[in-house]
Amino acid sequence: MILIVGGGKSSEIAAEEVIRQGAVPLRLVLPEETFSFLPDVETVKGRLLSFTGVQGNFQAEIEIDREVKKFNVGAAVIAVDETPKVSDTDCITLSSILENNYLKCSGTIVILLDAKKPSRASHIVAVEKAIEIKDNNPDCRIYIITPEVRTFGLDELEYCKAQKKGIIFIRAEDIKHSSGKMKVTDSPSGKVLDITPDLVITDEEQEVKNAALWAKAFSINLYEDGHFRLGNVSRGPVTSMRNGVFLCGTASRALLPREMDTSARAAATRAVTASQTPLMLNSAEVDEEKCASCMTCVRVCLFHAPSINEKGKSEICRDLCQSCGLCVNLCPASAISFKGVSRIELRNAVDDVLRCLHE
Amino acid sequence: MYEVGIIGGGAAGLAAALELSRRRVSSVVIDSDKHIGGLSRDLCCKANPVCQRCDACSPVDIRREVRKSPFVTLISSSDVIDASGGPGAYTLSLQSSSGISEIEVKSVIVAIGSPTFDAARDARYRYSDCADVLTSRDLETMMISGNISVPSTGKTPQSLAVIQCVGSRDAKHGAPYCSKVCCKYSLKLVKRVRKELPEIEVTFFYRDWRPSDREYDKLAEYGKEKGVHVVRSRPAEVIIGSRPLVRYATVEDEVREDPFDIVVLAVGLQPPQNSQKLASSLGMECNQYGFFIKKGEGAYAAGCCTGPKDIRESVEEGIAAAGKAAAFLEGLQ
Amino acid sequence: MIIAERKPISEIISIIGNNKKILIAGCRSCASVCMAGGDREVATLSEALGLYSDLNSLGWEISEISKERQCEKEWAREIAEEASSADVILSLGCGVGVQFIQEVSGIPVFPGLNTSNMGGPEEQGIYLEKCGGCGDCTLHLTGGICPIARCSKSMLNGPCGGSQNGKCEINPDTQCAWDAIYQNLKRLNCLEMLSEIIPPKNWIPSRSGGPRKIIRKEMVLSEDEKKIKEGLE
Amino acid sequence: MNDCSILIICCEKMKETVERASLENSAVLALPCLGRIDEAVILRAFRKGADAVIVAGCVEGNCKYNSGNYQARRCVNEVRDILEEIGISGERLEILNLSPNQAVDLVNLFENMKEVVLRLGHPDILGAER
Amino acid sequence: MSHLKDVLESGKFAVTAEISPPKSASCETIRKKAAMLKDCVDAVNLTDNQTAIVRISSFASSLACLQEGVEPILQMTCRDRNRIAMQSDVLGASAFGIHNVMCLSGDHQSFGNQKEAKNVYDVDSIQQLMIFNKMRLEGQVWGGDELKEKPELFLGAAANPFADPFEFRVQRLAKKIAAGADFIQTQAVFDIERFREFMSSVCDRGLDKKVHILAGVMPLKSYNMAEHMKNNVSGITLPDGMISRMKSAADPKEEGLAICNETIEEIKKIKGVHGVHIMAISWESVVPRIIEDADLRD
Repeated sequence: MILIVGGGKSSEIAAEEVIRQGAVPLRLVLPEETFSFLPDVETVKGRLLSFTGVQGNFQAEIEIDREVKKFNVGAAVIAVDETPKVSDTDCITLSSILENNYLKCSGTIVILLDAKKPSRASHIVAVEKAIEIKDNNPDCRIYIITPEVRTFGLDELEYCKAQKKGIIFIRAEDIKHSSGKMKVTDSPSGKVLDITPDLVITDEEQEVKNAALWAKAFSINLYEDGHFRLGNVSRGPVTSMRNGVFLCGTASRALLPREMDTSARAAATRAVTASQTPLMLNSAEVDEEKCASCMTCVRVCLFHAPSINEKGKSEICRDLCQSCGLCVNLCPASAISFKGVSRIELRNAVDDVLRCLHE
Repeated sequence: MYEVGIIGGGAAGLAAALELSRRRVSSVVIDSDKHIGGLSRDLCCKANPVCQRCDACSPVDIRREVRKSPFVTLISSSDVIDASGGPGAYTLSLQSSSGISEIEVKSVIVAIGSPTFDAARDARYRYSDCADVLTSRDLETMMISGNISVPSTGKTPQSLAVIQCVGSRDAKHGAPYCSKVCCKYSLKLVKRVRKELPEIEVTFFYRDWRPSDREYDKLAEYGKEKGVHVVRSRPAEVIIGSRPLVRYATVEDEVREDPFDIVVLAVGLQPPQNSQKLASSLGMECNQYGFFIKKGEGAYAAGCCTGPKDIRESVEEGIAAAGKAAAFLEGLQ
Repeated sequence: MIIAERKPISEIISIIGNNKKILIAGCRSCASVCMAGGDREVATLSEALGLYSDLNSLGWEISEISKERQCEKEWAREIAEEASSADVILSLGCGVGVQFIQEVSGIPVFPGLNTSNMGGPEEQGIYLEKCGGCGDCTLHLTGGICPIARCSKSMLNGPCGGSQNGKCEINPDTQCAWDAIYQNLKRLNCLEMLSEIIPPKNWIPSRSGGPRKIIRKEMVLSEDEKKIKEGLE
Repeated sequence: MNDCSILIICCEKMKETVERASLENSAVLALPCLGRIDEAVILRAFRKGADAVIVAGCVEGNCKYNSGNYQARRCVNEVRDILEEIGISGERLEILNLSPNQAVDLVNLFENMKEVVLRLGHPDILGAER
Repeated sequence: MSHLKDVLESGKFAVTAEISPPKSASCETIRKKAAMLKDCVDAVNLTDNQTAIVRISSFASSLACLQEGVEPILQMTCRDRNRIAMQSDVLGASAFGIHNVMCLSGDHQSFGNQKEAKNVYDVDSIQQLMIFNKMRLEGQVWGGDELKEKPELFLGAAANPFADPFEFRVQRLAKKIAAGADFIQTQAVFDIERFREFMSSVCDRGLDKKVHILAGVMPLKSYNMAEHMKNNVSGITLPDGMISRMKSAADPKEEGLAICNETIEEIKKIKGVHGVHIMAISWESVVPRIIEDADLRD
C-alpha cells in the first residue's frame, strides 16, 4: 500500500500511476480540503497523527472523524498542490473564469499577470484563455500586461498564435490601477499607456495550505516560503529528506502541467519500488548513563531523530535516523555510537589505512 | 533476450535502466556514442561555492550505479537502424563497427535525447568564422579543463557576453519553440564563471527571463551586482574585429556595438534526427517538429526526445517510463 | 551551568612542563555541556598532546578517564586511584573539579580549562554569562534580567550615559542589560517599577563577603552516625 | 623525496571519484559521511605519519545528509589552529568541496599539497612507522 | 556656603567650565588655568580620572583651585571608591570648603590606561546621591551612625539626553532629583533638536522647578576631533551637518567657536535651562572668549 497525500491534480496522477504499477494507493486529504473524486482509489478524509516506521514498512496513524485508524504502508508520496490564495481584489481571478468558456465581452479586456508568487503555468493558461475569448468575441481588444512572458517550451507556439490574433502583450512593471482607469508604463520604452478596461482578469498568488501540518507529521523540513524542502540533488530527483517519503506536486517545485504529470508518475514509480525494497539502516544508540542531556545532538541533527525522553536522557528515533554519524562525532560525552562504529573503531581505521600506506 | 531495450544512454535512458534494475528487471542500453552519457555527460558542477542545484552531478551518480548493476548491459557506439515487432516482442537491429546484429526485447524505451542547435547554422553570430564566439557547451568543456582563456589570445577574459535564445524561439531555423532550459542554465553557468574570475564583466542579452524554479526576480537581482549588466534585447549580429563586437538595439531603440573578449551563444535544443522513422517502426508518433509523443503501451519515450527539458525532468521522465515498462511486463505474465 | 573554555594548547604544554605520564580527566556534566571537557574534548586533547610529544620525542604516556562529575569526593577518589602510575593529572573539569581531585590525590592536579561564569547557551556553541552569584537575588526588581552579571558597571539604577541603541559602551556586541530590562518591563507593561530607586546593595552574601558555605541542617549526619558509617568502612 | 604520504579522508559519495583519480602515494579513508570525523581523527593521522591530510567532501548544499561538509569544514579549521599551536604548519591540512565530475580539482590540490610537503619536509614524528 | 548655589538660586544664568587635571604630581597647570577663568565663571569642574586615565586626584585639584579663588566642583565616580571611601572623602572636602560635589557612574576601566584593574561599583550614581543626601540632611552615614558635624553639600549629577532608551532618560532624571540632586550638567549638546525635545518633556513633568539644569557645550577644534567625538566617545550624537561644516571650514577653530556660539544662543531660548557648562577640554584658554561672544556675563 502507498500513502498519497493531497487532493489536487498531482495526487490524482500519482494514484492512477500507482494502480497501473500494481500497488494499492491510499489517498489522504484533510477534512476541510476539497478533492476530485477518483473511481477506484480509496480516498480518506482525516488528520495524520503520526508517521512512524522505515521505508518498506511505515505505520500511519490517521484520525478519521474522531476515530484513530492504523495503516501499514510501504512508502508515501506527498503530492500536495498549491492553491490560489483567497484575495480580496475586486477583479476576476484567472482560476475563476477557467471553466466559463463562453465569456461575452466586446470591450477591452486586460489580463494582469504580476502576482508576487504566481503559479508557473499562469502565463500559458492566461494566453490560452485570451485566444479562446478572442475567438468567441472577435472584435474585443485584449491586453496582457506582465513583466516577463513566461510561456515555456512548446507553449511558445501558443504565444505566437496569440500575437498573430492581435492580442497585445505589454511588458510593464509599474501599473497604476484605480477606479476603472489604468495607467501602464511600458518598461522597455518608458511610454505610458492609458487603458479603460471593461474587464480586468488577474492571476492569484499561490500558497500551500497546511504545509507545516504535513511537514510535522512526516518530520520533513520546509523552505521559508512554505514549500516542502526537496532532498539534495545527491538524494535523487523526487526525494524528500526522509527515506521512503517522496515529493511531487507544485507544493515542492513550480511545475507546468506536463512537468507535473512526469513528476507525479516518477514519484509514484519511486514509491512503488521503495515499498518493495525495505531499507534497514542501523540507527545510532544512546548510552544513557554517559548522556549529559546537553541537547547538542537534538540541535545538530537536521532529521529531527534525537529527542530528550521522559528520563531526561537523549533517545534517537530508529525511523528517522539516517545513520550519518554527525551526533556520534559531536556528542561531548561520546554517549552515542552505532552498532560496531565508535571512537575506537574510527581510530583503528586511521591506523590501518596509514600503516598499509607505508608498506 | 532482455526484458527492456533502452535506445539512448543519456540521463533519461540511464535513469530508466537504474529504476528497472531496482525492480530486478533486466535491460539493455544501446548508445550510438563511444562513451555513454549523452548530452549531460560533460557538464561541470556549477557550485559557486554553494550548490546551485544544476543537477549536473545526478547523471554522473546514476551512470556509476548503473555500471555496478548486474541487470543492465551497456552497448555503446552502435546505432538502432531498424525496429520491428509489436508490444511484448520487439526486435531491434543494431549497426555497429562489427556489422549488424539483432536484439529481442519485450518492451522499448526511446531516450535518444536531442542535439543542441548547431550555432554555425545561424550565420549572424559568425560562430564558424570567429574563434572567440563559443556555444555554451564549448564554455562548459573549457570550465571542466579548469582554465578559462580567450581562444584566440590565450589570456584570461575580462568581459563576456551571453546571448540567449540562439536556435530557439527562431522560426527561420526551424525552432519556433522555447528550449525552456537555457535561461536557468546560462545564469548558473555565468555565476560559476564569475566565481572562477570574480573581476569579469558579464552582459546578459535576454528576451524573456524564464527561470526553472520560483526564481522569478533572480536575474534582475543578479543584474544589480557589480560587473553584471542585463540587457533585454536580441542582438542583431556579431561583427568580427580584434575582439568580437555584438551589435544590438537597446531598450531606448539606440543601436550599439560593444566589444567582448568572449561571446557565448546559449544554444537551444533541436528535435532528435530521423525520429519519424524510428517512431513509425515502433508504432509511435512524433509531433510536427519531430518530438516523440508519449502514448500507447509497450514502447515508451523519455527525456529530451519528447520535448526540451532540464536534466531533473529527463531523469524523472526516465523513471516514469521505467515504471510503465515494468508494469507492462508484469501485465504480460 | 558553569561555563568553561579549554586553555590554549601551548599553555597546557607549558603547565605540564617535563612531566612524563599524564592522566587526562574529563567531566560529563557542565564541562561537557559547554563542549570544553567531555570525552570528545579529552580524546582531542590527548591526541594533540600525543602528537606534540611524538613531534619533540618527549615520550609522554597519556591516559584518559572521565566521570559523571568531578565535584564529588567519591568520583574524585576514583580518578586519583586511576592515576596511581601517572606523574600528574590534567583535569578538564571546571575549577571545582580540579580542587576536589587535588584534595584526595597524591600527585599534582593541573587545570586544563579556564572556568569563566554561570550562564547558558545563547545558541549552539555560543555561551552567555547570566548570573553573578551575588547571593541576594533581586531579579524581580529588574524584569528578570540581572544587571550585576550582565551590566559592565553592575549598576542597579541604570542605564549609564553610554548605552547606545541597545549596546553597551564598552563593547558593541555586548547587550546593554538595562536597555534589555527597559524593553522587557515595557513588554510586561510594568514600567513603573523603574521609577523606584533601588537602594545600595548588601554585598555580604556575595563573594566580597568572604567564601560562602551553605548548610542544609536537616541533611547533615550527626557525629555518631558518621562514626558508625566510617567505623564500618 | 617521493615517499611523502598523503591521507585523503572522503565521504561515501566521493569514494569513487577519489579512487578514479588514482593518486599515488596516498591512502583513502572512506566514511559514510564527513560529519563523522572529529579533531582526534585528523590529529591521529598526523601522529601516525601522514605528511598531509586532504578532507574531500561534497559541495556545500549537496551533501546527502546536509550537514556533513559544513561540520568537516569547522573541524578542519579547529585542527588547523591546534596544529599551529603544536608546531606543525596548517598548510598540511586542506578541505576540498568536490563534485562527482570535478576530479581535476582534487588532482590539482594533490599536486600542490605534494609541493607543500616537499617544501616543509616530514614532520618527523617519532611514533610513526617510517 | 556654595557660590554656585547662590548664583543658581538667585535665578542668574550660571556658567561653569571644566579643567582636566594633569597627569603629573604638580598642580601648576591647574593654578594657571584657574587664574585664567578666575572672574568669568561661577564654578569649575575638576574631573575624576576622566576616561579611566590616571590623573592627579579631583580632591587635590579642587583644593588648588580653591586656593586660586575659583569655586571648584569636586567630581566623584563610583568606579574607584566603595561607599566607605566616598563618604570619608566628602567629609574631608566639606571640611576644606569644597561644597559642590558631582556624582557620576564613571567610565569603565577598559577605556583608560589601567585596563586590567578591578572596578568597584559598590554603589551607582543614584545610590551615591542618596548616601550624600542622607549625610547632609540627617547627619548620618549610610546605615545610621551619627556624624558629629554635618557636611554642607551642593549635590550635582550628570544627564545624557542623547543616550538610549531616549524616552526613559527623563524618568531617570526624576530618580536623580528624588535621590537628592540639586543641579544637573548634561552631556555636550550638538543635536539641538533632540535637546529641545528632552527639555520640553522635563518641563512637562515640572522637573525644571525642582533642579537647576546646566546644558553642556563643547567647542570643536578640528574635523578629526568631531569625527573622534562622533565615533569613539560614548553617548555623544553629532549631526552630520555639523561634521561637514567642520570639514569644509577654512579655519576649523573659528568654525567650532561659531557653532558653539550658535548652540549657546539656542540653549538660552529653551525654557528650564538655568545655565551653561562649557567643556573646553585642553582648550580652557578659549572659555573667556566664548563667554564674551555669547555675552553670558552681565
